[in-house]
Amino acid sequence: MASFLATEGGTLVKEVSAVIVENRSYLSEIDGRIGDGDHGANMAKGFGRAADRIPDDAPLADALAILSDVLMSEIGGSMGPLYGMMFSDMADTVRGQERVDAPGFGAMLRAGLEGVRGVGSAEVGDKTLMDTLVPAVEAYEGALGAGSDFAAALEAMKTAAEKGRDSTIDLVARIGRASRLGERSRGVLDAGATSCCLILVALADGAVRRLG
Amino acid sequence: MASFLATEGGTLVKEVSAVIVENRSYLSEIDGRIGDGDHGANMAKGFGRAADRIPDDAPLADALAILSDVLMSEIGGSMGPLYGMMFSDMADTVRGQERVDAPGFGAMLRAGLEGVRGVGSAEVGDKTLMDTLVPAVEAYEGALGAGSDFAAALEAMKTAAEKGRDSTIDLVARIGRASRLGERSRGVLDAGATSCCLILVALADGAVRRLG
Amino acid sequence: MQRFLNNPDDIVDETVRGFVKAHHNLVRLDPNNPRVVVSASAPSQGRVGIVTGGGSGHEPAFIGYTGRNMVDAVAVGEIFSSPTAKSFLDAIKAANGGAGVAVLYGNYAGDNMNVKMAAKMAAKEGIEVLTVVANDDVSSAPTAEREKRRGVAGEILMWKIGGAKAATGAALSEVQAAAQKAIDACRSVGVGLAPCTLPAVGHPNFEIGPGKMEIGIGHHGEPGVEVSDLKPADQIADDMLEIVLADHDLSAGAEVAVLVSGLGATPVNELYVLYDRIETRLAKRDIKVHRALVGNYFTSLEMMGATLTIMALDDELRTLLDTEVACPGFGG
Amino acid sequence: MQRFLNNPDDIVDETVRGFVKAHHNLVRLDPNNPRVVVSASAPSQGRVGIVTGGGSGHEPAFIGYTGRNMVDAVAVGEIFSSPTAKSFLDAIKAANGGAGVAVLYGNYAGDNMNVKMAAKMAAKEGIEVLTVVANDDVSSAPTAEREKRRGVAGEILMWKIGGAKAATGAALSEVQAAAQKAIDACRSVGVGLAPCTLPAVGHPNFEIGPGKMEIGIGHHGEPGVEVSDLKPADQIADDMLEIVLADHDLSAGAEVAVLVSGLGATPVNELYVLYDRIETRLAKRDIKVHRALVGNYFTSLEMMGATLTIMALDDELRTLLDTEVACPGFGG
Ligand SMILES: Nc1ncnc2c1ncn2[C@@H]1O[C@H](COP(=O)(O)OP(=O)(O)O)[C@@H](O)[C@H]1O
Ligand SMILES: Nc1ncnc2c1ncn2[C@@H]1O[C@H](COP(=O)(O)OP(=O)(O)O)[C@@H](O)[C@H]1O
Ligand SMILES: [Mg+2]
Ligand SMILES: [Mg+2]
Ligand SMILES: [Mg+2]
Ligand SMILES: [Mg+2]
Repeated sequence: MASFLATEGGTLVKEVSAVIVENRSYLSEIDGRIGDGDHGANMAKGFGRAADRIPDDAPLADALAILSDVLMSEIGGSMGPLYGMMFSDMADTVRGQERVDAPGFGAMLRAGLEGVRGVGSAEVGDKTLMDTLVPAVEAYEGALGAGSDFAAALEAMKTAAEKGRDSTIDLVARIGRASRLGERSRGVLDAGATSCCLILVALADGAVRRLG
Repeated sequence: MASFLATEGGTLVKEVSAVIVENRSYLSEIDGRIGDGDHGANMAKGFGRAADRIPDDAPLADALAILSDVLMSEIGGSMGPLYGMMFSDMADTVRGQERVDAPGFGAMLRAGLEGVRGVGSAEVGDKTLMDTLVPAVEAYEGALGAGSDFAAALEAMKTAAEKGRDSTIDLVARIGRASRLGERSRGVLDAGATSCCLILVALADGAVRRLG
Repeated sequence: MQRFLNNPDDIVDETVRGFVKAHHNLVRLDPNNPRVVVSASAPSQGRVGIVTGGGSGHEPAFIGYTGRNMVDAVAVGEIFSSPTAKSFLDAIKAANGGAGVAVLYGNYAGDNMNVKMAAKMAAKEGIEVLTVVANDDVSSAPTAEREKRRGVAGEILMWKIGGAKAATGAALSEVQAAAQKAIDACRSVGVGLAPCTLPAVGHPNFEIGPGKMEIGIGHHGEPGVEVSDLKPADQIADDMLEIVLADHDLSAGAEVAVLVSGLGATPVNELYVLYDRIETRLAKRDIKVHRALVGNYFTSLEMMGATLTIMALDDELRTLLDTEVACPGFGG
Repeated sequence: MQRFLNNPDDIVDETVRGFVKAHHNLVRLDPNNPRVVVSASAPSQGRVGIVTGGGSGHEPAFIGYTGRNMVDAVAVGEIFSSPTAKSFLDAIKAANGGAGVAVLYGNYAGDNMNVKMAAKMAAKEGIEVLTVVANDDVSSAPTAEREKRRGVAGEILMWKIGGAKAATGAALSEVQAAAQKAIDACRSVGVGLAPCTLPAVGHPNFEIGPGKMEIGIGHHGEPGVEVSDLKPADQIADDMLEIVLADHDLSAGAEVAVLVSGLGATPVNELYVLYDRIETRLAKRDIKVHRALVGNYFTSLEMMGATLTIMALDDELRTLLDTEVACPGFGG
């Protein structure tokens, strides 16, 4: 069964970070339309700082824990608790494993999802990052259950994440800053749903490249 | 000898006021280049307010005194004292006269000039309204002394006023707000010299139209 | 972007450092956390500690309200972002004089989550924490959903009351009750005339067209209830007053505190123009202004615009409002 | 023009009216002149009166410094224009407690003329008047022509010292001497990043290109000594400090007061960024900051930029600076 080495986690998380840093302006711009415009700057600051501190050969659990720690204890905002809990709960599930296989990756995703839910209590349809995360995790689990291999399940997750992200365009925000806008929040992407999609896609692409 | 009725003073001063009010934006714009941009607004406010209060049949002395009073006691700035004294000293020379003739008009101009000088102590070349006022008054007196009639002397005054105003373009300010600019004050008209020219030209044109 | 900036990533640290230097007679930095500003008078043994915190870019809020009889410790976030849970926790610890800590903060997703986490951690360390969440911004949700509303400039009055109540030696639950009463007595509305630019972003984070204004705007530029043509100042003042009074239960003879805060770039004299009209209109309704605050009290970087907060007073609130304070935001 | 305005011609009257309403505990309007703001504590029988005045648009200056142990009466001019001689005279009368009046004002053509006329009229009415003309703006003339320099934010410190000296019961000549000493001890410089728009004009009254800054700018946008590329905040702070210190005679061990004032639209946190650097550099030269004021103390409508004032202190100035005051500009 395909899997990747946990010690590839350092470079994998750094790839995710690089994608966030590259999309700094884009994320702030999206947040600016119905939020306060800080999403890109904060995400890039946190992910960039974490990348500087993660050793290349760090096990995935450590890399995720460092990222979580920077977000929670240095960035704050909404993303500190939300992504902070997501990555720390993800880290817990892969800690001590030498290789990450398809079920292991699935458990990690599920734990991340439950972590976010525990802090933010948002659900699909609220126009938050949950609109990306929930269908993505469900698609991954569904594909795996239907017999897909690791790579195919990751592909299914990516597709669902992108669809989930795009679904936020038509939604009216029911949670967070934009929820006070009512109808005016319709018609634009949600910033967190967008960054969450970037994270999941980068994770999937990085994992696929490392499969062996 | 040509002269005009002192009771034409009300409409005459109102014509002057109208010219200032019309040039409100222009005067502020000039002042904005090397000053603080308030010249047009303040002049228009003062002259406009005075015009509202001057009866059409007010004798010239009263009309000038009202204008002076508004400038001094309601407008302030630099123009309150400078034009305030100018118009009040002008008013004093024509008070009680039934008609204003060429020498009378000359005495009025001279008094106005000395009034400004007494308050502001500026001289020709300092890049102030004195660069308009001094040559204009001297040209009027010179023309009259050389045998010109009232209308011709007024024409000479106008020409000298315009030349004086334009002379300020090449000057470096030595007095007032712009004097701190040194060389940077060269190349632009002086706001006070410009408003003074508008006043003198309007006075001359109005007087000529009333000659009889 | 015409601004005084070094590396935008450093601006919050530099701000806090400069602030603490300038006001060292009133405040100090938490030695363990450069994102926590502590009153020189904190902690007061046996007294309830007052904590707040929020994103930066609103100066003098939040840090400026640290001081004697006001806030004991402030957690500082990135520009427009909630402080970390760790900073809230450190602020709680710094403010704790053994009688518990009241965290009085604004209703934003990040702050809610971070305060909740900090309160849990504080409980583990044996510090009793109660919270009050400011939700004075009328335009951010209908009356029926008041708990969804944002906290805006009314927070200042909530801190003032909470700090004054703590100064009386009241118990934690009493301080919480007074602060809750204070914010329940507040209604606010914001009007935006021009957007602000986050240093790290470099261009305005939303738009208000020339000749337009945004009614009900949030402190971070969150769009409001309506975009309309820019009206004369008196008309805007009337509209703002109408919005807050419609949501308020004030009868003739009521006494209020009024806070007119600039959002950063509006000339101070224009705030007085608004206030002139507001007081006149209140007087017409026989509502008496006991205390007025007019100035840049709670800003949004260099946004153009203003907020109006009306706080209904009873005897307790009046007395607490009048308690003497010393903090940089009220002029030190 | 995104501003809170009714008829631009009325803005000064509305401002003063709103100001007096908001701060009725500290100030009142002269019953004879709606352009004269008088301290609630003035006149003090047997005490020297302190008067100032100037154009509007600099709020909280000038009116905001009316109060106890500060300025007794302020003459209010149109936006950026000197008050009338009549208003200065009425302010002098309102401040007169029988021991003479010190008029402490800034070096502008209009103010010079109007104060001179007012002083003459006051003398006729038997009121002794002495004047001090602030000229703290280093960039507005070379050292050799100091008497030509503009007065800027240093005026606030001059009023503070003059007011405190008068509060000691000192004679008029002593008050004048202390105020003169105060302004002689001040050096200021302004940096402009974006222009301001006079309400009655409707468009910016000068230009600063994007990415540029104007060093040595005046409080009304009067161009300064140099236009340069916009530099990082620390570099600007260094340059400003260099300009004022080069004109100052400060040796190691000196004590100073520092005033960093925003010009209206610069976010308050950026003023602290500047201050952080300034205090650090002063410390390097072993110059100690006894008191720091950071905020929008003397503005120019919604200009972007800041001024730096450094005042050298001796024992007398330090003591007078520390005298307690109550005025809206210092937080009421
Ligand atoms: N309770 C929540 N659960 C999940 N995601 C949330 C929640 N609240 C907000 N978000 C997400 O946070 C994003 C905004 O993040 P960010 O801009 O960093 O924080 P803030 O709104 O505090 O400025 C939103 O786009 C949304 O996706
Ligand atoms: N001492 C003086 N004597 C004569 N004119 C003067 C003097 N000082 C200034 N001025 C004139 O005043 C004009 C500026 O007027 P204004 O803009 O109304 O006042 P301010 O400079 O106070 O804003 C200048 O353009 C100049 O012509
Ligand atoms: Mg955001
Ligand atoms: Mg001018
Ligand atoms: Mg935010
Ligand atoms: Mg002027």
